Amino acid sequence: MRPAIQEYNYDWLMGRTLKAAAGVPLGTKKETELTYRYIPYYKNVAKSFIDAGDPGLQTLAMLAKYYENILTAKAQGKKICATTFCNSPVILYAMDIVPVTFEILTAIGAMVWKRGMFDYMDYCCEIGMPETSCSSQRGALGAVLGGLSEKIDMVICDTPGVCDTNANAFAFASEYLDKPFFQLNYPSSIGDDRSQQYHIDDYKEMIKFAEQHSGNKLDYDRLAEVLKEVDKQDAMIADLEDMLMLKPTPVPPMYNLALYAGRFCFSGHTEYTKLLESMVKTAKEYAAAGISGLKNGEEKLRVFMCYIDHYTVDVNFYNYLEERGIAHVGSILTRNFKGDNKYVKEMPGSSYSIDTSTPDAMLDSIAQMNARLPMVRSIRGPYDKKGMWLEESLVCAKMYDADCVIYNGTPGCRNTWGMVKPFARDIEKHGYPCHIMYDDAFDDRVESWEATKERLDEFFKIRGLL
Amino acid sequence: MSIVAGCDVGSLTSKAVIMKNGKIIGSSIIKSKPRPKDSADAALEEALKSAGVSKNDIKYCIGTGYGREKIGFVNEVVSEIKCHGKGARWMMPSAETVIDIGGQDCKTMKIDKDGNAGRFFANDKCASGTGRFLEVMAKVLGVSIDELGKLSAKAKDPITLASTCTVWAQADVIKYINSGIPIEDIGAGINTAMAGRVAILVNAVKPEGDIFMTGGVAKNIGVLETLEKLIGKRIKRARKADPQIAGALGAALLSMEKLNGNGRNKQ
Amino acid sequence: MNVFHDAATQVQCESIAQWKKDGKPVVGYTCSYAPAEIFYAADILPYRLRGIETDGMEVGDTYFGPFICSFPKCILQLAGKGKFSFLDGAIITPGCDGMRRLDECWRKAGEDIENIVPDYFYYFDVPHKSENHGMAWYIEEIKELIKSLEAHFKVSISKEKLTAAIKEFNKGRRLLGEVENLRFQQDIVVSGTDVFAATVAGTVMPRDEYTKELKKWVTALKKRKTALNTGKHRVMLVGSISDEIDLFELIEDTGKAIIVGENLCFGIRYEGSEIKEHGDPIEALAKHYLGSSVCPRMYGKYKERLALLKERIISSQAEGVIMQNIRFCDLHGAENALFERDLEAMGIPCLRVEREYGPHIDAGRMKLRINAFLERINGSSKTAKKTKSTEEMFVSA
Amino acid sequence: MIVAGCDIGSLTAKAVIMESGKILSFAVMRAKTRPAESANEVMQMALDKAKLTKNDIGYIVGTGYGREQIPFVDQVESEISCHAKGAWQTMPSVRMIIDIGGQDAKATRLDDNGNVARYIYNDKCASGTGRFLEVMAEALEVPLEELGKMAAESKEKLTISSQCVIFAETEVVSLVNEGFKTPDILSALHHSLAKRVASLARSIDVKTDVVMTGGVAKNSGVFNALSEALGIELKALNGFDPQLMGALGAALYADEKVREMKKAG
Ligand SMILES: Nc1ncnc2c1ncn2[C@@H]1O[C@H](COP(=O)(O)OP(=O)(O)O)[C@@H](O)[C@H]1O
Ligand SMILES: Nc1ncnc2c1ncn2[C@@H]1O[C@H](COP(=O)(O)OP(=O)(O)O)[C@@H](O)[C@H]1O
Ligand code: SF4
Ligand code: SF4
Ligand code: SF4
Repeated sequence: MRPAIQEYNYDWLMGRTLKAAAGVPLGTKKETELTYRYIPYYKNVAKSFIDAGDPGLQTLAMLAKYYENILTAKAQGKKICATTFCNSPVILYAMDIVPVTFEILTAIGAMVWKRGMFDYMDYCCEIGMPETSCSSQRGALGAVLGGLSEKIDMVICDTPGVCDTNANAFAFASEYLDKPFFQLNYPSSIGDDRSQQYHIDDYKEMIKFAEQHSGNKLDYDRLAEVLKEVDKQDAMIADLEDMLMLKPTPVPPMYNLALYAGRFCFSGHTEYTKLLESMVKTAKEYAAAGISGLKNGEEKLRVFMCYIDHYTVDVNFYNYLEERGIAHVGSILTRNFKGDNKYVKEMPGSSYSIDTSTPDAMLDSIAQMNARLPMVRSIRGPYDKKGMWLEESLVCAKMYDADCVIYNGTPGCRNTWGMVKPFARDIEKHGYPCHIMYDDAFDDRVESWEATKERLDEFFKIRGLL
Repeated sequence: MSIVAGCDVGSLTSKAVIMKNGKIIGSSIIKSKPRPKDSADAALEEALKSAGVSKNDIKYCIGTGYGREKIGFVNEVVSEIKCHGKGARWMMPSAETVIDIGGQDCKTMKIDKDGNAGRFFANDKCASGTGRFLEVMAKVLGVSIDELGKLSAKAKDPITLASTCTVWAQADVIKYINSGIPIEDIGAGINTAMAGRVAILVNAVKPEGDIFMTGGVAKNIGVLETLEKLIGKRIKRARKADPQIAGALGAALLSMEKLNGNGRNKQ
Repeated sequence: MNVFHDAATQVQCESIAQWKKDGKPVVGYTCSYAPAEIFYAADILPYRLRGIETDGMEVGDTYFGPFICSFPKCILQLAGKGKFSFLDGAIITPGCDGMRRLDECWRKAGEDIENIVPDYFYYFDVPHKSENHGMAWYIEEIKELIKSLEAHFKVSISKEKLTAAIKEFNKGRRLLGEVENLRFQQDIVVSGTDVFAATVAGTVMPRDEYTKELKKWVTALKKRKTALNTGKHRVMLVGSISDEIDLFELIEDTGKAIIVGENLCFGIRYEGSEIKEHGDPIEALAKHYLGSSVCPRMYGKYKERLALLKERIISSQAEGVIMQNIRFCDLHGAENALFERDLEAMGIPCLRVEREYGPHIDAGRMKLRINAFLERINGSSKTAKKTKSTEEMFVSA
Repeated sequence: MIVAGCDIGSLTAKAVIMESGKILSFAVMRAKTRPAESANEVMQMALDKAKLTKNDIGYIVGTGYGREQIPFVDQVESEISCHAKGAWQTMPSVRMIIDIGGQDAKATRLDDNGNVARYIYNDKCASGTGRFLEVMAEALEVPLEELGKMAAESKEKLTISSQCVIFAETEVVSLVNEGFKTPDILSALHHSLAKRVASLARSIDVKTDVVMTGGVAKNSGVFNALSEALGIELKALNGFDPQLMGALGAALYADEKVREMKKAG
């Protein structure tokens, strides 16, 4: 890592930048200009959020708060737990543990830093992680391994059985930093009694682990509170997802990002509830007026992202969608599998419900919920089996009336690159043009944004979509 | 009076060094020919000419480099890693970490006080991060390999290059040329991409003490300076000899040790 | 030895052909988590799937994406080329992500190319943890597998037959253990290549024949006097999956090294320990196959694996460890880095290399690194030998 | 009306001039570093051959790598579309086009109306390209045009294991050293390239008839090896230079546009 970079605490840097950006809209014009000067590289991203109105502002504030929590954890005597984005932070909040989610932090960093997360990603390779491993962990993890972040106290990873390279990164981190490690493991089936039971057993073990290493007991009253909040949030997510079905959809592309960023960072927190309320309100207003959520008001095309979105510097991808008049009708990451969601009904056995009546019911609920977080749910088994990737993508594409399906991932994603070709072929067979992006969602050294954009344009043109 | 030689047949260039009483009396760098044997013969011949001695005067000769198994005239062959370590230590007696970037791979190693290689890393599999990468790029840019290195200093806003693959990076470079980006900025981006890959390898051996660079790419000032920035340490500049001949020099030094009997015995 | 070399270097060796001629079924499987004893108990030949003999990747690349380890791709390539037509069944386990995608890719290839998917095609789910519910899951999976085999091949797999199978396999394990002991001696009478060939052969040959041949071989070995390791360094080979005799040869052909141990899938690590012969055979199998935590897919067990490796290094007096990983194998790549960190700290020279699998390996580049590494050991052992033996190094570390 | 298509590739620049569906002239040249320069020059060559001046041309469509930099075009189209259009026009039975140019390889599938149904580029690790062959031709000191003919004389089967262009070159050099014959090495190279491209085509479903376009289609060694790898007899393009396909398609786009404009008045 460049020595210049080693001089700064990464969490602190990011925390400051995000905080400054969150403060921008509160200031006068002059103050705003000044703040922008203070965060030159984050300016464009911040602007894009600010342009998105109140929900954008709330997202900025939420991200700032997330860092604030990390930065003040130790002072408040709280333990920090490194975890994956597809492990719901709800349980950690209920135990007063502060989560640090590498993937989310890498995505934020990739959008905010001028040089992207290159230095941190490369640092992981310098100390021995293969350069072929998924970049989504390698980013923020680099700062942690390099000792440039708040010290983590334990590692909980919930991708064994879902994604090797992810689980491997967490296992490596725990070994390298000599911190306790717990894995939530998923068998490749979902929905049957046997796997349900496995999830619960495993989840209970995890709670034991977290109790042991945080010194805190799980407070069931608190858990009930948080879960009730989640229940509320899920209902609003379902509302937003329903509105994605409208034509034109009143949901701006950026909301998708805010939606899952919030879910992975602040599930069960009131900050997220407020953000959702704000998004639902605006979207409903648009819907009532029958207008598109796109800035220029004209929806020319609807794309469904069958995997992840494209991050990297300056939220280029979202701005691109806006410029081209392309509506983002969701990605796998936004999916919420609570039982009352419309599209879930098309996929029996895939849903969960929230029951806060007894401690056991709560544990059941949360274990089932966790087993249905985006990547965990759809990528874990053979892609063409019931309830898995293909079925889910097709149901979504149909329900949201997508014109095409786009795959974006990272070269590190053994998991999806293993069979994305047959997957794309199957999607095409169902009548959806499918584009495979060859870039890295978090690292634009793999393919420059210009090249990515050109390939996207070409796809839309050749396939007669735009 | 003992004259020894070292011959390094690389993928792109072949080098020979003739030494007498611990001094370099002749050396050569030629472009490699399809057959390593021919390359070796030609390199040696030129070195002999510059030293003004004949082949019969050579008492011992060690071969190294990619084509080492095919050299006709050597007494023994040794790996490049060992030779570069030796050669580097001679050129820069304080060197403890050596970076060798040649035409088809990039190696970093720690050396002890005798120039013996300890831990080392070599990039495998992929040509990006090798001298060849730079050559391909120089060709696309239409500049010479010497000029490419100098572009970094002139750049104002270096591009970021998709650094994963030589072939794909080439496509990106063409795109940048097409869109009218100044050649300096592209060149600097190329050097930076290269340095970035090398930096990972360098940091992987945890560089200590003085760092020295050998191989042809050591002459690329752009890569060298960017690399210094990335690893945050100065890389010593060669004064005693051309860093590209370090491998051949190391081979010659080992020949000398062999002849003087103070080298370790071969198994 | 020839019978082992034949078995280890051909996709379908003579003994398999003979087995087929007798009208008996062969079932292929991936990874070290499929209990081969079950098949033996049903008189089915368990065949560990391999990727040798590929001479292209056009089928593999059609279905797998570009960022995948070449081992599963080579298996698919062979399947696509009809080289596995002798299989009556195949079992895919989620060893790693590349391997588990072999399930989908193979089936999809079967939609395009006729007769390449065996009639019996089974996905065998293996958890990533061996504690309580993990073990319970795995035991149930074994039971399911048994039921499914019984139904498809119209056989019955009783506990007695399973116990008999365990006993038969244990014979081989014991014999291989004896071979290991020979490699721990100061003078080594058997090359690493030969031992590895014998080990790989065990994953594809009919077991009775294998035990018989192994016994003959071990008896002969014990009579050997000539040390093969004079003037050579003792090295170990660890890391990504390997069934490549060539790779062993490449290292030993330098004339400067003898391989005294490995820690590879296909290798001795799975054969090393015996399985309990009494009690419930399914539980015994499960404990052995899932419980020994031998590869990095079992997350969080690094320390156990390191301990195992150290023990091997000490008993085989290895002077250096060659750690390889196939490109895109993150599991072994990352673990090798940790091994290297911990072993180098104790003064054990390590070489970490990334490579392609088998037929796609670049021998020249590999050789270069190995030669340089051996030169390094040569340098360090000169100084190290005077001070400490391997064992002392560990004790002091 | 006279129209033209101009295809500025990564290695070569091509131009085709047409009048009411008939080719008047064409030109191919090595591309310069600056695409604009190549475009001007190759266009001039084609104009000279047809004894025309730029003012005679009513509409020009550009394509290829440098398409955005061609100063004089009225419209640009992607290479995929142009190769598809050209091939469809030349041979209506075509359902799949495999275009191997200097920089990349692409497979395109057409539906029964000649529209692009799917396409795919070569994977991230780029070895199935014309550039690969050029590097090899240079290393072996064989002119490009001779590659196919020479490979046909191959007697012994060799394999090239390196997938990387750069490393394959070294491998080739060592094969030469080991005394292997040039035709055998070439044949191995062609097969290695063909196999990579075949997997590309297969992953989007191969449909017959399959044609090959782009400069590498002129290399009979690759042409045959690809037929073999796909297990399908590739169709030859009735004597039409496959390297010109992109420019032809572009010219056809121009022709179509002009007719549309006429209709619209
Ligand atoms: N004068 C120079 N300035 C900058 N770079 C150079 C110069 N000469 C050679 N190089 C670089 O050195 C590389 C060749 O290095 P070399 O050590 O000779 O390789 P090898 O030993 O593999 O043949 C070339 O690929 C080129 O990138
Ligand atoms: N006469 C020929 N015989 C064989 N191959 C050729 C011939 N001419 C060109 N090629 C091949 O075609 C490639 C150039 O293809 P082309 O379609 O012109 O590329 P691009 O459109 O990218 O510039 C060269 O790299 C070379 O391999
Ligand atoms: S993107 Fe793929 S590789 Fe990365 S964490 Fe997700 S599933 Fe794993
Ligand atoms: S990525 Fe490019 S440079 Fe690297 S091996 Fe592949 S073709 Fe070669
Ligand atoms: S070597 Fe690694 S990636 Fe390849 S099959 Fe084995 S575990 Fe999987």
